Amino acid sequence: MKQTTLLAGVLLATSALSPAFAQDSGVTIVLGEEPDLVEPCMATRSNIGRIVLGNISETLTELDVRGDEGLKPRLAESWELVDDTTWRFHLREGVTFSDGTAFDAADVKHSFERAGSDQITCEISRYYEGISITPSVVDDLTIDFKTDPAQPILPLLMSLLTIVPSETPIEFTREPVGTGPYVLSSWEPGQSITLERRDDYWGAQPAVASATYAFRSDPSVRAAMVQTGEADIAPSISAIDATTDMDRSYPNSETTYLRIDHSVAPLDDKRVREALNLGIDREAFVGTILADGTQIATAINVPTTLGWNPDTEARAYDPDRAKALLEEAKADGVPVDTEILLVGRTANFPGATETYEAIQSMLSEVGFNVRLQMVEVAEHEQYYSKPYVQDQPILVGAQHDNSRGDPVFSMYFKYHSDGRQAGIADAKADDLIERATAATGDERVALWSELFGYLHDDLVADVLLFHMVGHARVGENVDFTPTIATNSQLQLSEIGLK
Amino acid sequence: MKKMLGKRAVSSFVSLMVLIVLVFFLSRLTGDPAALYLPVDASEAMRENFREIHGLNDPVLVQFGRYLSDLVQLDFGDSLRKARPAIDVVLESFVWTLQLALITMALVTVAAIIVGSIAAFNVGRPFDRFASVLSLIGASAPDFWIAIVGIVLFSVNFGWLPTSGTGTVWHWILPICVLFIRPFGLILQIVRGSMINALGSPYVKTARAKGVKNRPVIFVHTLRNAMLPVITVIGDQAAALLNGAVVVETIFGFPGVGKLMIDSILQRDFNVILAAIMVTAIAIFIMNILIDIAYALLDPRIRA
Amino acid sequence: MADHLLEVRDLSVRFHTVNGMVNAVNGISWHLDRGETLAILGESGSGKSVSASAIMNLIDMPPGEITSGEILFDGQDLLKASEEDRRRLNGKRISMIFQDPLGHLNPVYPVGWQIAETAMAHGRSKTEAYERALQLMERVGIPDAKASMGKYPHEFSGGQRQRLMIAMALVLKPDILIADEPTTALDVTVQAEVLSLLEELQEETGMGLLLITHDLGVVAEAADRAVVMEGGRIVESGTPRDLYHNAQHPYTRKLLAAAPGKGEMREGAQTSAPILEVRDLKKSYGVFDALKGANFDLHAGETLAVVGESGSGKSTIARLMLRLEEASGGTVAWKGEDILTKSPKEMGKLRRQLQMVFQDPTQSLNPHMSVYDIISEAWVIHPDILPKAKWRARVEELLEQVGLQPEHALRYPHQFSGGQRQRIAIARALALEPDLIICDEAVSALDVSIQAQVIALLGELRDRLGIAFIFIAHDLPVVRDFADRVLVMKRGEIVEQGPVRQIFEAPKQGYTQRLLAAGLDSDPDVQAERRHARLALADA
Amino acid sequence: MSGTTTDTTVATPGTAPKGASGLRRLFRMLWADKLAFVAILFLLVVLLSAVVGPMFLEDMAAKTNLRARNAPPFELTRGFFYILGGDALGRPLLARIIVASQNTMVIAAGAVLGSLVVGSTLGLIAGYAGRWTGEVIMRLADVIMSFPSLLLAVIVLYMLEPSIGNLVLVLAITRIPIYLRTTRAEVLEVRERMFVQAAKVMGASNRRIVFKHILPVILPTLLTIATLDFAFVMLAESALSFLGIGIQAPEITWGLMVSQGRQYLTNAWWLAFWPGLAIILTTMSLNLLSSWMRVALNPTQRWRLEIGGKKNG
Repeated sequence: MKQTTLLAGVLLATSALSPAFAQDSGVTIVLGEEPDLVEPCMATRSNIGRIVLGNISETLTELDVRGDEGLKPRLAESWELVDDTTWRFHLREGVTFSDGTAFDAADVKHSFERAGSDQITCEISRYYEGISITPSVVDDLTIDFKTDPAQPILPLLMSLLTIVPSETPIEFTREPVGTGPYVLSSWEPGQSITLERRDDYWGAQPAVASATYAFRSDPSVRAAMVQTGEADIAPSISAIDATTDMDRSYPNSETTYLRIDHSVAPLDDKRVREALNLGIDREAFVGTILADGTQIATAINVPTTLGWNPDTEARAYDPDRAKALLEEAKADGVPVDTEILLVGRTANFPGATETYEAIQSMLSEVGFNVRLQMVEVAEHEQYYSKPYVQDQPILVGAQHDNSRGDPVFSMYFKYHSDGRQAGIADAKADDLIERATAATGDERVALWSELFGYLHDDLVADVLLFHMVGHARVGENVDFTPTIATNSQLQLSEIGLK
Repeated sequence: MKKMLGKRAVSSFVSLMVLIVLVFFLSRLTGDPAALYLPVDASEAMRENFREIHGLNDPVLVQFGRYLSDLVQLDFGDSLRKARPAIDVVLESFVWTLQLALITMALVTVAAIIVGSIAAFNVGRPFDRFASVLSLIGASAPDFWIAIVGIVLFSVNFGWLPTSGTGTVWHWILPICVLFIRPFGLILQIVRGSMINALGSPYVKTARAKGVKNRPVIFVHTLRNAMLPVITVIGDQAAALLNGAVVVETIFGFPGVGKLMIDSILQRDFNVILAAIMVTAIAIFIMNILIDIAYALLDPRIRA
Repeated sequence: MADHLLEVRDLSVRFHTVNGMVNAVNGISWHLDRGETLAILGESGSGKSVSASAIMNLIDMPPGEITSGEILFDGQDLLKASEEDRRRLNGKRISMIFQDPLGHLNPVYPVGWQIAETAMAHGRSKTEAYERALQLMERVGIPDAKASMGKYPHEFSGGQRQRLMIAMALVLKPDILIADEPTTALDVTVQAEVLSLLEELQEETGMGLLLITHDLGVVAEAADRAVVMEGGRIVESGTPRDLYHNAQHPYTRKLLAAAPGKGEMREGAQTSAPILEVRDLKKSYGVFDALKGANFDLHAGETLAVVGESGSGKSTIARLMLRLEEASGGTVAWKGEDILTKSPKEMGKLRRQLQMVFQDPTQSLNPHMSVYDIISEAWVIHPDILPKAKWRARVEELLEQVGLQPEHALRYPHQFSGGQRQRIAIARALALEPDLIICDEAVSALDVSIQAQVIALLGELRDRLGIAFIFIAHDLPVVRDFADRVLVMKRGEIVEQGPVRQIFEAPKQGYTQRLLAAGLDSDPDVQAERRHARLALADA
Repeated sequence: MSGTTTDTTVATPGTAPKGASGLRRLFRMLWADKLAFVAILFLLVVLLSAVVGPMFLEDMAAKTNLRARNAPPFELTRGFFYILGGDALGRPLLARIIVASQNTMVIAAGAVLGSLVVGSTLGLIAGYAGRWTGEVIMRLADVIMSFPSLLLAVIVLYMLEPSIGNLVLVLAITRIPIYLRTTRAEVLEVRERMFVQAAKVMGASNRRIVFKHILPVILPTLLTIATLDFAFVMLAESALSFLGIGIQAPEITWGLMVSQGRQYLTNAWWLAFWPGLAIILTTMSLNLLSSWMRVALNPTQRWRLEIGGKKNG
């Protein structure tokens, strides 16, 4: 009940109306949703990652999102392949955790084992599924990871593993300890989380001394907070509100698409799928319902992804051709008049409902019988993941996020016949995915590229729509440029003060 | 009175039990929390593991038995998502809701009684009309709409108030104003009607025949009688607020139990849902008792 | 002329109502002097209370409007005085008490405070006000006055509440007390006590008393002068004795003629075997025994009156016999069969033989049903009585039988006056062709003239159709004219029963005697005798 | 005993028989209260558009036209139906509001009617049947009242499917206790009235007493609550849409339109304003109607309307 005393006290104390929390070099960041936990091993969740990643906890490697340096060292200074299946990481020296203990190889081993433990459900462990990885400490600053089968992108995977001290128990913690430049100083549930700068950080001292995170689910409120000076950064606001010169847009690594279940007629017919693709005027969305800068997608991954195929071309809007294809299919006895259910998720992205309404309207125009149903997240999951509802042809509108730089995180789940959200079951695709996963270097690039082309041009696997852009509102007192990674992390060290 | 309270307690307990059973079983029909908790590309093994850790693989009846046996030891279980005792999570946010509800209802009650009484004394005159129409418009507008317009106007355009959140007394003004509108309109109407009735009652005639002045006639003789029907409505409205003001809490980022409840419902965090329902139900029960006591204090005929 | 304490001159008041403007009083004039009692006599709608309301500034405007006249108090015209001046007079120099003291006392404040408030409203200190309140409560005879100060109105009996009202009115020793039907809702014995109290207080203080009443008995008992009002006008005035013996206006004469208790008493001859035998009928609510074992018989075509004061259990008998409540013990044999053990279904069939007419016809007729529906409902419930084709004719016949027009069938209850409504209720009872009609205070809510008409109607039906009646009443004169036998009840017990002549002329029980003595007679001379008898009984 | 009424209320002489002139009388009473008259006119317009609107305007309301996206109001260049502007997909707002009135009315009327019928039936039973039945029903009402309506919405809409019918179901269930409690309280009072006793004395069955004698008396109260509830349900539906668990596009309701339009409040206010205004006006009209009804349905108050439009309320 301290709020009541506070209420009384404030009447005397408050003189400044506008609480612009600007203590020296502190920033306030307003996010859409409060994290349930501030648990390093859950940092792949965007609401946790934005607070934890690179601020409280660090990883061995780090993907460069501002330049094109690729994978950069962080807690590991270098790494190499010892043999086909063993990666060796040389760790940075002189690093300490925020609890004062020194960082060494045992911490890395513990962190990896903790993340994979079946006593807690750490999200990042899913990236190691199906591969056996055994860490072994070589010396204090050297650790080996032995994998079976070979795992060419292990260093990339290490950019996801947050390192915690070896004393960390195998249960979810609310007081994270990491090697990062900041430490969690307070957490008022429902209100705010505050990080303070550490003095004994191994790297360069960031400019921001402390960061307060506030949580508002309504995007226009978030935008308003930056406008009124109550917050300095709102990493994601609605495109509709992004009208001031405080607003920056950034590709947010999300790709929207309509997943097609190829096993149900008439969607098992390639002409029908092609007609779906041709019947949507993607250009019309850009700059209207969706923000300027939205890119039309030819793959489920953004162009910066390894192996993205520049030769695949988006299918231009061609309603006549779509109609013709449908006629053709119909003539061959394909039941093109069957009602197709289009499932969209409410509030999936700003303008989601309008987007799906427009798509429905466009598809109806070319002769499809489409019924739109907007559902909440739990129901969406029922449609999106296997086992599928199969009593009628269904298009599931979904958004996929992969800013990891390698398509392996997407391809297996979305296109391999065992993938939980795969709409296709195609032997050639399966083969390409498996081979690419095991490959390295140029071969890997080539195989992914072939797969991208095959999916888009030959299989017409799905209706790819857009690579989305996000909008951030940045207050006048700070200097921050959002990047493709802003969706999943927000390193305070990248924020400058004016 | 004591006997009645005892009866009330028993019947409320029964209702609460029925409620728990219903919520427990029905909420488990609304899908697998594992699917929501874990990312879409999590493997079946991970899901299985999640269910195992949280005991979701057992038959529902076994789960219920376990829940009840924990409950008698006042263990409400842990939140699936927050890895903390559910009751802690709920109480934390309930404190906010309680304050919000109490402050709002206190303001509403005072304002509605004053304005309603004045309106009743001036039936059909401009003040009465104006108060009625204004309260009607307020009560007819969707609250999220009012909330956002309020933020745009008072925070963004005028810069008078903070947009949202908690912290200073100023942060409370907008949420309270938005919450204020609907119960105010309703209670105002009840006060007005009840006052008009009471003003026409024989004892007012007596008071006037005794030479009592207008003000005591209204505020001493009439008001106390007119409050009786009003109290019930105040109780109902306060109960609604105690259940959480989801919309207002969501928009203003107010960490109350309403927002907690909708989040837990959407995420299928069963233990939190149950704990929240129990806490609010008990609070409402206590409030009903207070209402009964207030009733008895106001009306000697009920005390017997 | 100018020397009267209070004088109303040429007062006219009108109200906006459903039927447009209604002139409630039309140019009336009267006056009242110190130490004098003036009665305003009239039936409902006569406007008898309007001048009092005007004096006390209690007329709401709108819908009321005073169109002419003046009210002179101590020579000052109240209608021209400011609101504040008039407030200062109220309670201090002119006080008023009302019928229904329960409604007129504020339910949520202690009575001591309410009495003291009169003094405090006029600037007396709190201590002084409370002292005065205590004195008055003792004076008006509230037992244990000190403790009673903190009690609430609902904790007192009806008579005590009226005493409290009187105390409240007299706190500041006003010059004038206006009493609007002060004894109407009270039992006869209590009524006599309250009137005596008023008289004593008047002697003590020398105040002028304005008594508004519909009861000729009250006038005979208490008034020095009386004015008779009809339709908003004063039709006649004079001393009670003048009015009684030399009434000039036909309306006054009609009123006097309607006063019950003047006719021949019936000499019922019981020939047949009883159709109803009530034995040891009991009802208790928890520890309270409402009826402690009643025994009586009723013969076909006979009229049995049940009299007693409120709480005597007389209505309980009716409710138990008709199974509106379940008895705690005893038997009610109707034509040899015990009603109390009948199943709901059997009871439903039996009900057509036993009907009831309730006290308040406004309440007992469903306001949402037309008269036709109300009466024909009997045949909907008991379809074997009459084929549907004959309903219309029979309804019209019944309406004529109770003195209404056939075309009234299409109207709704609220479009009738009280007496007409009671006629409808009687027609409804007759529709079932019952053998017994129980009248529970069936005429006590009606004006005297109407009362007389309804009683006459019932008597005619009894003679023509041979229906037996159980006639429950608190009003002895009505019973005297109508009943064959009388049953006197007190606190759940039958204290005396016998033929009507025996009860009225040679009552055996003290209670019966007191009851008879407390009744008011419209003849001032008879009433004077009664008063002596009453005082004698009280002394004994 | 000239009565508890004052001397001035003279018993109404038997004038104005019912029947053909009933309607005219109703109209006169309506005319006497100008506000209520306007309210009813407005409600009739809403009703009309709900019934016939979708037939004529369905296509226009669904046809996207991105060139007219967020078209500002009061411009007639795009045609009459753009007078209130266009929405985010360039669909004419006026047409959409008219078409949406059908769903809105169906949901509100369905929920109110459903809860009214079920609630008052249960209330009649609870009030007239024995103590135990009554007690059980009342506890049931308690349970419903403390069952979070959002949870109920999620359960129903998840287990069944999100459709208008199921939304009506959810809203109806949550409103049942209101009618149940009111009905029961009224029945407990009315069953003791003399005319009910009189019917009992005549041998009327329980069913007849309940439906013929008790129900008509409490119906005005229930109808008053229902009109107010109608407004409440519209707002509740709107709040559910806001929280993402109510009706979803491509269905349209006023509530959903407000909810969708709210994100454009700063740059295209009309998207949320017009449907919001429709809700406010309808709610206000219902409120006015209900206060008029309170007077018109009460025989002792009716005169206020019959003497001419000087007073109301």
